Amino acid sequence: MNFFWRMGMLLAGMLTVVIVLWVITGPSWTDLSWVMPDNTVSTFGPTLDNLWLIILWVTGIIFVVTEITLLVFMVKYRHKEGRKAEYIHGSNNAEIVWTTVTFVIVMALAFYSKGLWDEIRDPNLIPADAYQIQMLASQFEWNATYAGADGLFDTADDFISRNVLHIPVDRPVVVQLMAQDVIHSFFLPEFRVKQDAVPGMITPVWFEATRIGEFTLACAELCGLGHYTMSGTVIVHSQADFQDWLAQQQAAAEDD
Amino acid sequence: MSTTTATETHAGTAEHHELSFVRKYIFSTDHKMIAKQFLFAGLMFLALGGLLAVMIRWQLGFPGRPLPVFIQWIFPDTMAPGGIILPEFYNSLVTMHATFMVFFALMPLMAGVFGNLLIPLQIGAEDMAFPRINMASFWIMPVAGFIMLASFFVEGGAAGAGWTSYAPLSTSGEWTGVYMGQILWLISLIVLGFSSILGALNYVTTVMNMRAPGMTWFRIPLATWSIFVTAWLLLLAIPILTGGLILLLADQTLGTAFFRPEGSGEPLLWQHIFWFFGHPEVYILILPAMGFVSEVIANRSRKPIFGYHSMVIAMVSIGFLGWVVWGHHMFQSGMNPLLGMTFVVTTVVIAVPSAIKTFNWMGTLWRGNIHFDTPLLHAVAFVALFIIGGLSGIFMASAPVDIYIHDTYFIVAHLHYVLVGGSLFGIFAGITYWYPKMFGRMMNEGLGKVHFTLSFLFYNMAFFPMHNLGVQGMMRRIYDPNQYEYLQGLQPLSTFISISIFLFATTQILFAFNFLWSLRAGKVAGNNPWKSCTLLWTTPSPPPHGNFPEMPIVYRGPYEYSHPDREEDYWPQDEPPETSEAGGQLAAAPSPEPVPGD
Amino acid sequence: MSQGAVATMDRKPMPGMMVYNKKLGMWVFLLSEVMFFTSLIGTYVILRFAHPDHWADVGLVLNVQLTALNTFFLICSSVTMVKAFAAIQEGNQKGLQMWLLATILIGASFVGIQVYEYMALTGEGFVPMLDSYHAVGRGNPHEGPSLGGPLYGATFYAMTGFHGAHVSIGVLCLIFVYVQSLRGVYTADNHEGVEVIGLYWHFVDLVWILLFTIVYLI
Amino acid sequence: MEEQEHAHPRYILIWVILLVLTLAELGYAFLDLPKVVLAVGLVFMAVWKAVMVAMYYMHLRYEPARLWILAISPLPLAVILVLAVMSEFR
Ligand code: HEA
Ligand code: HEA
Ligand code: CUA
Ligand SMILES: [Cu+2]
Repeated sequence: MNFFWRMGMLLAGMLTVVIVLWVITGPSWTDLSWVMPDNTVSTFGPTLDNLWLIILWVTGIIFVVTEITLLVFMVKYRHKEGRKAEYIHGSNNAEIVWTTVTFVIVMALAFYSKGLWDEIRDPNLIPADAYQIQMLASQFEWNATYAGADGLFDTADDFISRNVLHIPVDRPVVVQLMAQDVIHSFFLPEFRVKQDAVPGMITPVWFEATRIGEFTLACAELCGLGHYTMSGTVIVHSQADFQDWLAQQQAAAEDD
Repeated sequence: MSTTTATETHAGTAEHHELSFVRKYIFSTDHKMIAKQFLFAGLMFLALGGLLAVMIRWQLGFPGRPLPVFIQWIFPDTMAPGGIILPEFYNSLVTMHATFMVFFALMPLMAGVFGNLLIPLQIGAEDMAFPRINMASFWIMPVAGFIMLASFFVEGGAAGAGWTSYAPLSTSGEWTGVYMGQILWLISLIVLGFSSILGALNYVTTVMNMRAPGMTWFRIPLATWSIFVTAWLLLLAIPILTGGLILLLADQTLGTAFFRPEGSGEPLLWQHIFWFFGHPEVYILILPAMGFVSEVIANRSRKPIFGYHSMVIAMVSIGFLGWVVWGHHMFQSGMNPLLGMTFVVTTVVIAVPSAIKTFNWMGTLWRGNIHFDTPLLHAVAFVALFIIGGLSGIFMASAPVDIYIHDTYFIVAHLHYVLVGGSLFGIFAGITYWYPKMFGRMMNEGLGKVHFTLSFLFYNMAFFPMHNLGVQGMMRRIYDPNQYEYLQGLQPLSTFISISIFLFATTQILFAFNFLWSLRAGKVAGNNPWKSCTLLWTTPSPPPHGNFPEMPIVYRGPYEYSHPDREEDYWPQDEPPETSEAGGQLAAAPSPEPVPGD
Repeated sequence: MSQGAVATMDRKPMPGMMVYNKKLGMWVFLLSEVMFFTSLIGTYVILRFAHPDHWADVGLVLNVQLTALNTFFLICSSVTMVKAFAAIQEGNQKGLQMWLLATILIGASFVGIQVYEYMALTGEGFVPMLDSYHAVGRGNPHEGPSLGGPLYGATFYAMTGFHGAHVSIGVLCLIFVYVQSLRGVYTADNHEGVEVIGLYWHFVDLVWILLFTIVYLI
Repeated sequence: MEEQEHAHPRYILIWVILLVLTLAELGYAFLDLPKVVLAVGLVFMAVWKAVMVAMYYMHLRYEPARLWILAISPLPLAVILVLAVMSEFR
């Protein structure tokens, strides 16, 4: 067996290992939850994962085709005594084809991305009726400020919830991100939300929860020693529960 | 071949001026010696960066467990009491790993080694344009490296704000607990900048001004082309970083507020400056490898490179486009969201020249006569892995998808696919391919193949699953992911990755052994073991001082392999064309006269 | 084409950039300097654009008259520099020495005046530090005009300081060239050194022309 | 020789122009005009002076075209960087 066959078998073996690993780590190929955390928590989740999946398909096909071609070439054109390589300097047509095809594919991806990007990030598209929360990140905790009954910040009935973000379900929420010391990043994996909180800036980030429950709040930007501990919880309430919770906190806030 | 004999006579004459040991091996101005110096220094730093990586992987694979065996006694209590890596030490490890790898291992190994070795030899010059500046360019590097190393031993330990050193985290020890270490990090990189600039200006001048007669722009071998483009990137990107580092240093030491919000400074400005340098930097780290790979693939498949002109154009356009995409590192940084789409478009457009390169390499293999030597295996692995790394780049280039995968292990996977799978395998291809020219001996082929095969296998086992960690939402630069409940299930995968890395690292011992052993015991190489066409291989191995006995004349492109009218399957660039009886096509061989525009 | 033709082929390198190596090298180096100053000037432009309130009105804090004089000096030193080069192109070594000396003296006075300016400014509380910035302004005629903020000081010193460092290095190099010229190294056909250092010197002058305008006048 | 022909542009004349422009700048800077008008005018004059220095004192005018193309090559990058980052602070 010559060397290159052994190589090929190694490669094939490796591919099998990877595929087997992937298959046994997850229940099915259509349900993404085995690759990614559950995405049905926010309105962005499914759309974002969908785009991810589209790119996975596009790049996946390119990946399989190119790697297999490479392997086939390696096998087919391996050195044989007495054979001479063909004297070819290139082909304009081929170049034109793959340049345009690549260009078209990536441009399509870019413009397809634009829609979702605008939806999530365009400052003019943040829903006007969204519920406002201020979030001050500091080493190493998350301080969410709620406006209280008057709906205004910086008034006496504001109150703070530390490391737990309470939000209502089915209602857009805008979190105004601020940072006290260094840059942190507001990361809600299940919501597919991530936005840096930069000291000296106020960065709005909006999303809408679609499911009641408890989820993770993480810090995704290196912010010092305790970066890895800077976690919190997001609690999504039903709208009624949320109002109750607000009222309760306000009362507590007014008591002190 | 007359050239060969002529060269050998010259080798004799080179012995005339005996240089003292110091002038020959230490303060040498000979580009080939400087290349070797860069090679040894670069490999040392590579090993160091690799060791740091292994420690990172120990912590991630076995969080909170003491380092195994005697290693746990090495570290003082400020780093790893009882062998258990502290969070602050972990941050330093990550920062210094990336810093050493990027600035002290890969940059010297690519531009430093091969820029110096290849440029004069491939274009037919006797040395660099400024040999003494060249020497300075090398000697600044270990000085900077020493400063960087020293930072491990100062109070507070080495810098720990990531290799990106985002302000304001990096502006004050108050936030990280690292005071002196961060300052030394800044100083070291400022110093290192001079090394790169001096090297780059030498490469640029040499390529522009010192080509042998007939060496038109489009007869320059692709490796030299790639380093030429890289040199331009270095030349224009490094000063931007230096400026930024100086301002950051002022914020640290003088108490200015360029990037500190307390004084209305702008943290995002640092990010813009860093990435305006940083993105060209990553192409600095891959373009030379692309050059080596082009060289190796064409030679080992005994075929002209497919689409030489478009290869050159692709490299130049990667060089240009690299300047206008930096914002893709900042999609989630709070940057003006309206800039987002601009950067998405510019970023994905880079896939086009990259596609040209990839498909042209495949086109070169197509209908070739592929010899499976170690350099070729590394080169093809480069192509295979660069495709993976490049394609994962497309995910992040889509700004909305990047929202989720930014700052996760998906990024770590991407960057190691392009930097290890791409650049490092490219360097392996380069070293194994040009080793005979540098040292006059071949590396051991069998050992080389074993090293390649195991590396390739363990490499993929280690880094491919990182994509999975990333899409599961595991953040990067996390000391202990188990702090997060939703990441706890990923620990087995992390451990698997770590074990694969240990295997990968162990495999590199084979390479080190092969490298060192072959210096003395390798098969004697002869002038042209790979039967290559470029001028480099017309010289003896290793080439004497002054390289060529007389200035060579170039008659054709660098990849004239398997010409149908010739018996030999290669046609050296400097072999005079035969008389017109050899066939009409030959007589019309490109004229060696300098063409206008050169 | 016959073998004979090949054998007699001229073994001269490609014409390349059609300038000699040192000159090309210096130009290439200057390009990297352009990027270096881009990072400093860019920082200034961006910070000023973002925080206009950190800047004082023209002439209130910085001493424009003094610096105008200094600008005049630097421009003069460029003339003496080209004069030096013109002299040696004609083989006039005495002229070269005289003009070089003039350039060195003017360059050194530029640095001297800048040091004086720095001392005066820091004395008036115009410093780069965030915590101690308290510019008092000169003569301060108006009631409560803005005297700027720490970004003003910081960017000022960053840009002018690094320019000053370039001038100082230039003066040192010129002294070296001057000593060489005293030893008669340069002649009508060997004056690469003079031209190359001249390029550097004019570049530094050019940067100052831009800096003077954007730092002091805008 | 080619070079000799152009060896001496009118150095003194250029010097006078530079001085006049500097004086003009000084006068203009203290005019009571809107900030933008001032800035544009001043930058214009400064660039004019810079170009004069590059063209005559640095002899760019007499150099081969390929050298001056090289010389201006980094300028677009500088402009891109500054403009893009400025858009950050609309
Ligand atoms: C050698 C280094 C190198 C190279 C070559 C690249 C190449 C690319 N990189 Fe990468 N990148 C890094 C090193 C590199 N990168 C590093 C170190 C980081 C992290 C820095 C940090 O934060 O610490 C990073 C981070 C990074 C980010 C930021 C992610 C984040 O932090 O959120 C992005 C986003 O767009 C990105 C994109 C790309 C793209 C689009 C390419 C493209 O150039 C790739 C183009 C190639 C291909 C696409 C494959 C070949 C083409 C085909 C087979 C044709 C067909 C293809 C299609 C039709 C799509 N990279
Ligand atoms: C430039 C290139 C480069 C290279 C080559 C590597 C190589 C490796 N990297 Fe690194 N890495 C980065 C650049 C690089 N990395 C960057 C930029 C980051 C981001 C940092 C940040 O977040 O700030 C990063 C981050 C990073 C992380 C993420 C840390 C975190 O976010 O918490 C991890 C974790 O696994 C890791 C692991 C590894 C491993 C296991 C290797 C292995 O491949 C290493 C294997 C190599 C060896 C074991 C050495 C072999 C030695 C020789 C071949 C020498 C032979 C010697 C002689 C002949 C004398 N790296
Ligand atoms: Cu806060 Cu990481
Ligand atoms: Cu990038």
